[in-house]
Amino acid sequence: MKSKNIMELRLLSLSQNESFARSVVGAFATQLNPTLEEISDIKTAVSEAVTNAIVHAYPDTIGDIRIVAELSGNIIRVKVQDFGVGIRDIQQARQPFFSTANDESRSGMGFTVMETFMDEVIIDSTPAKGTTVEMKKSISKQDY
Amino acid sequence: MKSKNIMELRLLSLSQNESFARSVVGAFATQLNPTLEEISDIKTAVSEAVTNAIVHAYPDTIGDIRIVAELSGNIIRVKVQDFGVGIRDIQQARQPFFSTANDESRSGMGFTVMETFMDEVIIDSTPAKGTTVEMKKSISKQDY
Amino acid sequence: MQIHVKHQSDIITAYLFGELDHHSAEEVKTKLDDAIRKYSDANLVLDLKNLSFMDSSGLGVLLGRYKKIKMYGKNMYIKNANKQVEKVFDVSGIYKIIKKIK
Amino acid sequence: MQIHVKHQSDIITAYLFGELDHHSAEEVKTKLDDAIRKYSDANLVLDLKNLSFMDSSGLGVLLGRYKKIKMYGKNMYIKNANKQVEKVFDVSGIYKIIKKIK
Ligand SMILES: Nc1ncnc2c1ncn2[C@@H]1O[C@H](COP(=O)(O)OP(=O)(O)O)[C@@H](O)[C@H]1O
Ligand SMILES: Nc1ncnc2c1ncn2[C@@H]1O[C@H](COP(=O)(O)OP(=O)(O)O)[C@@H](O)[C@H]1O
Repeated sequence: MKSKNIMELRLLSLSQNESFARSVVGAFATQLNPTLEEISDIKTAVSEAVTNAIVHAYPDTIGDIRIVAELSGNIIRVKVQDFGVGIRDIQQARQPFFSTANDESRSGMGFTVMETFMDEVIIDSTPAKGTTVEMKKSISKQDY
Repeated sequence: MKSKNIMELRLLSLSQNESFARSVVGAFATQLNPTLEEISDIKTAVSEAVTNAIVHAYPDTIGDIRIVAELSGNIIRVKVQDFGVGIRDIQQARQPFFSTANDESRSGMGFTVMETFMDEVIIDSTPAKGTTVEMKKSISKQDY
Repeated sequence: MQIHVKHQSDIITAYLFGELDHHSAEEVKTKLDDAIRKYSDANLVLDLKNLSFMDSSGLGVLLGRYKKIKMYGKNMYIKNANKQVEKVFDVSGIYKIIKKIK
Repeated sequence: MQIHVKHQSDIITAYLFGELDHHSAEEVKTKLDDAIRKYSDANLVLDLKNLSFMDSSGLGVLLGRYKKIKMYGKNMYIKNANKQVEKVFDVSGIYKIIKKIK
């Protein structure tokens, strides 16, 4: 297994990029030889973070989204960063079913899904500056 | 069809990133609704340009590769940029079967494949600064 | 995202194909609402066998359809979710509200 | 990249699975050379039915194997290339050197 690798992806906050973003991180993660379920977990978590940037960070504009993924040993770290409105109360935002959006597809379960599917989720946000979500997951070592 | 989209990917010049790079550009190109053959053409051309950056631009080091893909109307533009050794004689480099590498897998057909599979290939290079390969392809308009 | 609707006696089955995320949510919502309005005397079964991916955007869409159907005095059921989709359902506890059938 | 080799009378058939690019080239080269050395009295057929992708790195690898086999006084053939792989072969004119069979 290759020991270290890192990539950076910059996207626009267009909804058609949601599936693209999760595919890219999923494809990069395959270098760690994860199980299909681990790949699905990572793709789902990335989908949530990227959708949040598209829906919440840039409600009325098209902005930049930056994704950095790092492979090290059997660990993948994914950072999803936006430069949008930011989150005022992070504790509240993390609550299951809490959502500020009136869009029906926002269930308020985004952060809960990220926390369930990844080992660690760190949120760093400054109002009017933007939000960074850092996620980490260990991949099981598979034998051949 | 969405009118415009652009993405940027930064990678290390590791050979395991060759398949990742072509998958990413292929996945992005699907937003133009291309045929399977058009996707294959784009992936093949990207594979050639990225492999060149890995093999030739950084022969003894690991360097950065920057890929920018832009969708506009039914046209995809892909730029593959490195900051490596550069090309002294671009005319010569474009010749079929010309290669400076003694690696057996270098057939000297990389640029010829890019030119055949894409509509336009522009090479810009400065010795000791790096190389940029810009490729363009029109996607056939398909009806539903 | 494709949806095929099959109507049989007092049941409509909607087969979802593809990926249900925020991008495709609006389309899924519209298509399911059309079916619910057209067959307002039928129960709705969502067959997710061919839904390859869903994130939390899907939860909101499904709960919204459930509420609408309940207003017509009918019920909604979920069937054949794959492992990834099932995991998102499990996190949300949606099966306490919408029943899973075989 | 996987290669399965089948030996039958005076023909070895090597089935290539996966993607042949610069990254996998070295492994393909080594595995084919092992087969060529082991069955040096046989002709080699490369069955590419399950080769999903190949770029120009593959041309160099195949031409190198062809030269090696010729030194043993034997021949090499290509079979079942998919559309993408075929297109790379066509650009290079490799079929003027290595024969395609059905
Ligand atoms: N990138 C972001 N920028 C600004 N606000 C965000 C961002 N991500 C999340 N939020 C806030 O946190 C809340 C909870 O997020 P989440 O749990 O993903 O649920 P949902 O997206 O369904 O609302 C959102 O409603 C929003 O107010
Ligand atoms: N990114 C690059 N940086 C430096 N040199 C390059 C680059 N791309 C191509 N070249 C030069 O151009 C030559 C021809 O390239 P190409 O047609 O792709 O064939 P091959 O890669 O098989 O040698 C290479 O052998 C190399 O000398």
